[in-house]
Amino acid sequence: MNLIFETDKAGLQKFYEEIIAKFETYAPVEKFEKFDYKRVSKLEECNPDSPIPSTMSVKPLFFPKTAKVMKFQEDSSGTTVSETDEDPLAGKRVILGVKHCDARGLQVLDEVYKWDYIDTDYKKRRENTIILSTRCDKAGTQCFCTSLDYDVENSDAHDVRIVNGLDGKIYIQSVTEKGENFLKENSSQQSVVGSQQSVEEIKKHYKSFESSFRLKMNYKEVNEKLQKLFDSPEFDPVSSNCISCNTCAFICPTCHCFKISDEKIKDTGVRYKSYDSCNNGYFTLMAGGHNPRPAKYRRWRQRAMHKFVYYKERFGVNLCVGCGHCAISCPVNISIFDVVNQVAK
Amino acid sequence: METEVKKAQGTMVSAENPDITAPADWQPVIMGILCNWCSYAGSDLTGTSRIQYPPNIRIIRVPCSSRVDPWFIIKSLQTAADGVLISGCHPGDCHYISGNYYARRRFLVTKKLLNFIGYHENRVQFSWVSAAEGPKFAKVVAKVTEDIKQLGPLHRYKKENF
Amino acid sequence: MARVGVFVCFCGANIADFIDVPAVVEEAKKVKEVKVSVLYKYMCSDPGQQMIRDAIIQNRLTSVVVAACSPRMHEKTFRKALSDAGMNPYLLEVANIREHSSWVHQKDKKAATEKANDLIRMAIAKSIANEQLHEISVPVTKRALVIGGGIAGIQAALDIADARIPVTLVEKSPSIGGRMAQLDETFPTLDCSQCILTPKMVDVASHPYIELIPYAEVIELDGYVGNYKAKIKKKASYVNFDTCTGCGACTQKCPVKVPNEFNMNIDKRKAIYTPFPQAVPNKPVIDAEHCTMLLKGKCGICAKVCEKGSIDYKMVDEVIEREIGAVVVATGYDLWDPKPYEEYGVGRYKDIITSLEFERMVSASGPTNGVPLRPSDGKVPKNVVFIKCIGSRDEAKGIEYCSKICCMYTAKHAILLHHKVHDSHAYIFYMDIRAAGKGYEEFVKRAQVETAATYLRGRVSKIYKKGDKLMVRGEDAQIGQVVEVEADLVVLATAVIAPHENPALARLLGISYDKYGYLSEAHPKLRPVETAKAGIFLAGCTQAPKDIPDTVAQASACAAKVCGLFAGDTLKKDPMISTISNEFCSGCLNCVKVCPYQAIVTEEIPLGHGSKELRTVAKINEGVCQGCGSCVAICRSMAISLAGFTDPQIINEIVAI
Amino acid sequence: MDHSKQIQEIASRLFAENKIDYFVGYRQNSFDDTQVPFLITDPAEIPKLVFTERSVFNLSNYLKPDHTKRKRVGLVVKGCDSRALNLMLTESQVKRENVYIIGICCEGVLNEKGEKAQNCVECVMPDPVVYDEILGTASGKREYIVNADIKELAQKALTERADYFENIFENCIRCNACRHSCPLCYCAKCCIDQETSTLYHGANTSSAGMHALMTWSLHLAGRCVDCRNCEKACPSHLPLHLLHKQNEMVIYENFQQHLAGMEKDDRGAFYKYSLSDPDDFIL
Repeated sequence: MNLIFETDKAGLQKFYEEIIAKFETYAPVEKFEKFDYKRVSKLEECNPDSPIPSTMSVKPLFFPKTAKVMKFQEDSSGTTVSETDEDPLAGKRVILGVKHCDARGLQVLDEVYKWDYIDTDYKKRRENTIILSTRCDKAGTQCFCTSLDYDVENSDAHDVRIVNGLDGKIYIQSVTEKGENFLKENSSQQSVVGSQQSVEEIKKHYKSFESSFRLKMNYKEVNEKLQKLFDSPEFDPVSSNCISCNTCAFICPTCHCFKISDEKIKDTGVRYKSYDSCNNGYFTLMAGGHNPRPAKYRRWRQRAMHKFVYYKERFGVNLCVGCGHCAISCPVNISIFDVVNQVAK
Repeated sequence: METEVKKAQGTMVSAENPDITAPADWQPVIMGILCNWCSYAGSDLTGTSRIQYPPNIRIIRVPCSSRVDPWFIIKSLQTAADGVLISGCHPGDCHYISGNYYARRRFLVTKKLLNFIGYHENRVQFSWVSAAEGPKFAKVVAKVTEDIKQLGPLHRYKKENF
Repeated sequence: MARVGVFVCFCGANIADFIDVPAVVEEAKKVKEVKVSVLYKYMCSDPGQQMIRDAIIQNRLTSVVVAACSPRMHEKTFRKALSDAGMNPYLLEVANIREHSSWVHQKDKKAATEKANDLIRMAIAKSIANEQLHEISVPVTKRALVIGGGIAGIQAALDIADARIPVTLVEKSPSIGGRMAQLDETFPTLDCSQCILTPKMVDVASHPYIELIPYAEVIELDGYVGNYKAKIKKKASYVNFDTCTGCGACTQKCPVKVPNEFNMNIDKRKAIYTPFPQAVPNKPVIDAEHCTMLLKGKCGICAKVCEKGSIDYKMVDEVIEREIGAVVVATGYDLWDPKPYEEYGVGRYKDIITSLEFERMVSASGPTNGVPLRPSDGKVPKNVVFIKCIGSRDEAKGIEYCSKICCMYTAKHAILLHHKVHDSHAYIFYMDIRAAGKGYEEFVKRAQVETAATYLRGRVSKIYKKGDKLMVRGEDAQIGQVVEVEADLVVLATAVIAPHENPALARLLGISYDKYGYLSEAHPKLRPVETAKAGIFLAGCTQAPKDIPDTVAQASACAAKVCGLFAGDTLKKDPMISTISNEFCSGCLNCVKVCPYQAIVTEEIPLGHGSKELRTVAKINEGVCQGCGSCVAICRSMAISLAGFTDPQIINEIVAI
Repeated sequence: MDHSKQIQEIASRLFAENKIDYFVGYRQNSFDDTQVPFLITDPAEIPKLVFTERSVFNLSNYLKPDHTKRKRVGLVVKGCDSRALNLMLTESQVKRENVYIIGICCEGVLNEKGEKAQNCVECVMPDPVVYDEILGTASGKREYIVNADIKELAQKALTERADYFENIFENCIRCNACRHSCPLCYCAKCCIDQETSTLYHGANTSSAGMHALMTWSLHLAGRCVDCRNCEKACPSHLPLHLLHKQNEMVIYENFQQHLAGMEKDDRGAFYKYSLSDPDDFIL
């Protein structure tokens, strides 16, 4: 399972180019000074080493911001429902440059998607995708993935990992069986197969990465404290400058709420499934007019507790993966890290 | 260049999207939104006078041009329409005193904004047609239809083809 | 689930010849909601309507689409048919496939048919979003307010009151009578103005159904047709009208002399005065701007001589309220100031006067006892030059329109001059003679022949002084030569203009006015008496220049309109008006600003369910709203919807093709 | 432009005199030199208040009832912020007696790269138009400058412009951060989110994005004060100012040089008219 190749910059480029030529490939593409995962046909179009603070999550490739659920047609005999056109994300594909935290997000999402109702679209997209992950060299200002309940170093959320060793070499390592098979088939260009030394190098790289974190917390303690802090008054001040937009949820690699809506022209229509967010005031508004979460602090409590307590209770994994995307994108720089730490202080 | 070639070959090319073409006999759909008191009455007069005009326009009646929210235009352009014509009373003639003055401001800003984001300026047109101007209505429709025919089919932002 | 019936009309050959009607009927059947789709030769005929009625009942239709002629033609007819079948009439939609398709695409049957299909589809889609609407009934306060006590106001008030409807007549000056009271004789019959007007004025004062409020102004009007509330400011007169007998002792003794505006400032009146001897009410008022007692606290003679003790220097303005159902506006006209005619020496030469000044002089009760006199030396003039169109029809200096009455009164003045000064001669410079009216042309002839007035067609270019005479230089266009007339007196027929208070009054009443300040009628031809605001009517020169017969006719028309409005106990109103959802209204109140009828008011509602805190939202006044939809389009929170043209209805139409 | 000390003093005074329930200012971020909006109810927090050229947010946004609950608020505003506040006052969203305004004569704030922000370079009114107390030296109204990006885009071919904007609308994730960060988007429920409304697009296609952003910008046409809170909030970094500046330019050039929020009781260009408005674009 631990197939390791050693290569250099040029080799990695070649490796990528080969993949892009061979597979339906997605990679971070710069749009308006922000990187988003798009279909690429040339390596020049994208940057697999995109910096984490300005890279959007890979979530939309599995759970798109909007997706067709079904089509319908009306005529004198009534309404006929039909399947949508082919899912554009369901084909065999490779994603380059996925960050570790982002990939972990998918693993977390799997839990909710495979529980009870199985979302076949999601399942298909997951199964048909090979994830090539680039390990960050240095933590971003808002990163705290190492402080959570998963092992970033030995994460198996991605299939293949690429590490820029401190020795100047680049290591390509398979993590899963899928990854190993993939590497076997697509590594004709790679000359040197790595040794025990490479493993050490990768470890060293991780050590230096781990020491670059600004944010660190004691996950276990926070989790335990939060469980008892549902009524904490601290939720109010920490959320006081929140403007109740949906940015944090839409940008988050693990938020998975959605709404259903129909779009109709003439007598044909499509049913869509699109993002929704618990952070806007009317997410919980009921038909009778009652709203259990009218105030900002209640919505923030829900967000923080769901990320750090409820999901863990329900599925055994923490929903927050510590990527810091929400804090980076938040219009008023609220960080969920600060929120949970302040409440659990 | 490419556009010219395609035109020569007898196809209509979308002004906003050179990749989109239609056969030479393609007919646009134009959404007409008319105020009840002047332009709708004027269009009725065109009918009673049997003045002929191109059949591409589909007419919606509203009480006053000031009832026209810019998103009627946007929605029309997103759905079937290749162009929109909105018509109201001449300045000073508004049945509701001042409706068309407010409408005029919105129309100008909307038209310029639509042009700015990439709609040809002729896609959305406005006219003042009084209840007595049956012939003018026919002329306006003929002009707008011809203008929009020249622009070819509208493709951008159309709701997905189901 | 909507159940729509589609009824396609042949309209004889009008539709069937140019549209494939059976195909259209079949096409309509393809729409999911359509339960019945049929055709008939004449849908508007009785059997056609019966067909609709039967289908409604048999198919339990929830809305009806009639594809026929323009809704402006037969919408009412078909609504009635729906109503007769027990269905709400507003569930009808008309697809206009005649005026908008068969008649205008006669050369292309295929395209016309396709268009008809689309129009019907749109109507079906719209009808699905139609809601049941009910006529609005509004209670009526049966009292009319007449603003202005000139002949228009007097006539309107009398006619309304004669129908036993209470009237409140508000006049801004101390007496009613208006401009007509200032006139000597009236064209074309030369009856004495005072003689025909005074009895009417007295009638007003004594009429049991008329409440006369002189020396007062309307300062506020709230509400809507049938339910207005007017605030009237009674200016302080400093004389208690209830006790004053009108003996006139005070005016005689008052030491302060003031130019007399009723006599065009030719003579003087006192600081306590009645405007003219026949004034109604015949009670004096104190002119606070000139009374030394009020200004400096010195004098008090009037109070001393008043036996009844009616003088009250401490009186203040009083505001009273009246609930009324309709308003007649009859504020009359002003005269244009001819100052811009500098080349005539207006203002420099005393012997150039205006027509109304001349009118006052020739009036038997006027300042000169009926004899025209030169203001410069008090001599009786022999040669008098009348110049018409001073300000009228003059885009450069005055106004564009024709003042309508000057041709006639100038002819009258020529005749009157001849009556008063037998050896005089009148010269009249004119642009055109406009004498359209019963007996008018004959009257002008009379001036030309009987009085031998010299009519000179052309403009006067200059007036200059030569000795004590005025030399009037002008063109006689008929002979193409410059002529000069030596005049003792020059009379300028100055233009009629709208009262300068009109714009302010219009804003206060919520009606519109044109660029000259005249109040606007609802339709120049078919609704010349109504304004765009229901329940407010116009009489006389406040709408446009007109002579006495036209004014009286319009005033009576106003009275008829008011009586018609008050005929029932409630008013019925079209339900196609706006409504505002409290839930969505953000209270920005921009709609209040945009509404042309002031139909939007504010309301305080609880902040949330059961909350004591309040927030302000907008609310439609059903009685006033005319349903234009201006507010709907500017409402950013989409809190406003216009019945009959709601967003879902229009959007359904847009997405139906 | 550092007014931190003065603001702290004023805030303490206001709390001491019991004139306010909330004070809204800025606080330094712990990890870099950026700032965040800071709402305080406790005078003990006053020392954290700062104001420098990094104080970029438009704090008028916090006058929405969701944040300060219609209570009495002390508030720091720059020129553009005060124009937005002026409109909120005119549109009855805030009671004048409920807000104590500390107006700053702004010298321009910095963008993420540390340069003077574009809207500050093009600013027409750096001084507060409504205030109770004013800090700094007023420099007066400036000449209106047409936005450089607008000019550049207007030069481009229609198809190129269309591609550019389609890209924007496609990248919009409809998170509504723009709307929520705009002080003038205070509707109880935005028309775009009313499920019962016909404007509602649940789907998030480029077509729906276009519809939403166009409707939004037209609702702000003649009202937008160019504070660019929306653009700063956008997680996709979309150049949202283009839409607003385009409208602002058309309105300025055609409707008596109208600029939003400059005067008291001015409701914006769409709520008034002039008989001499351009008519030549109408057939």
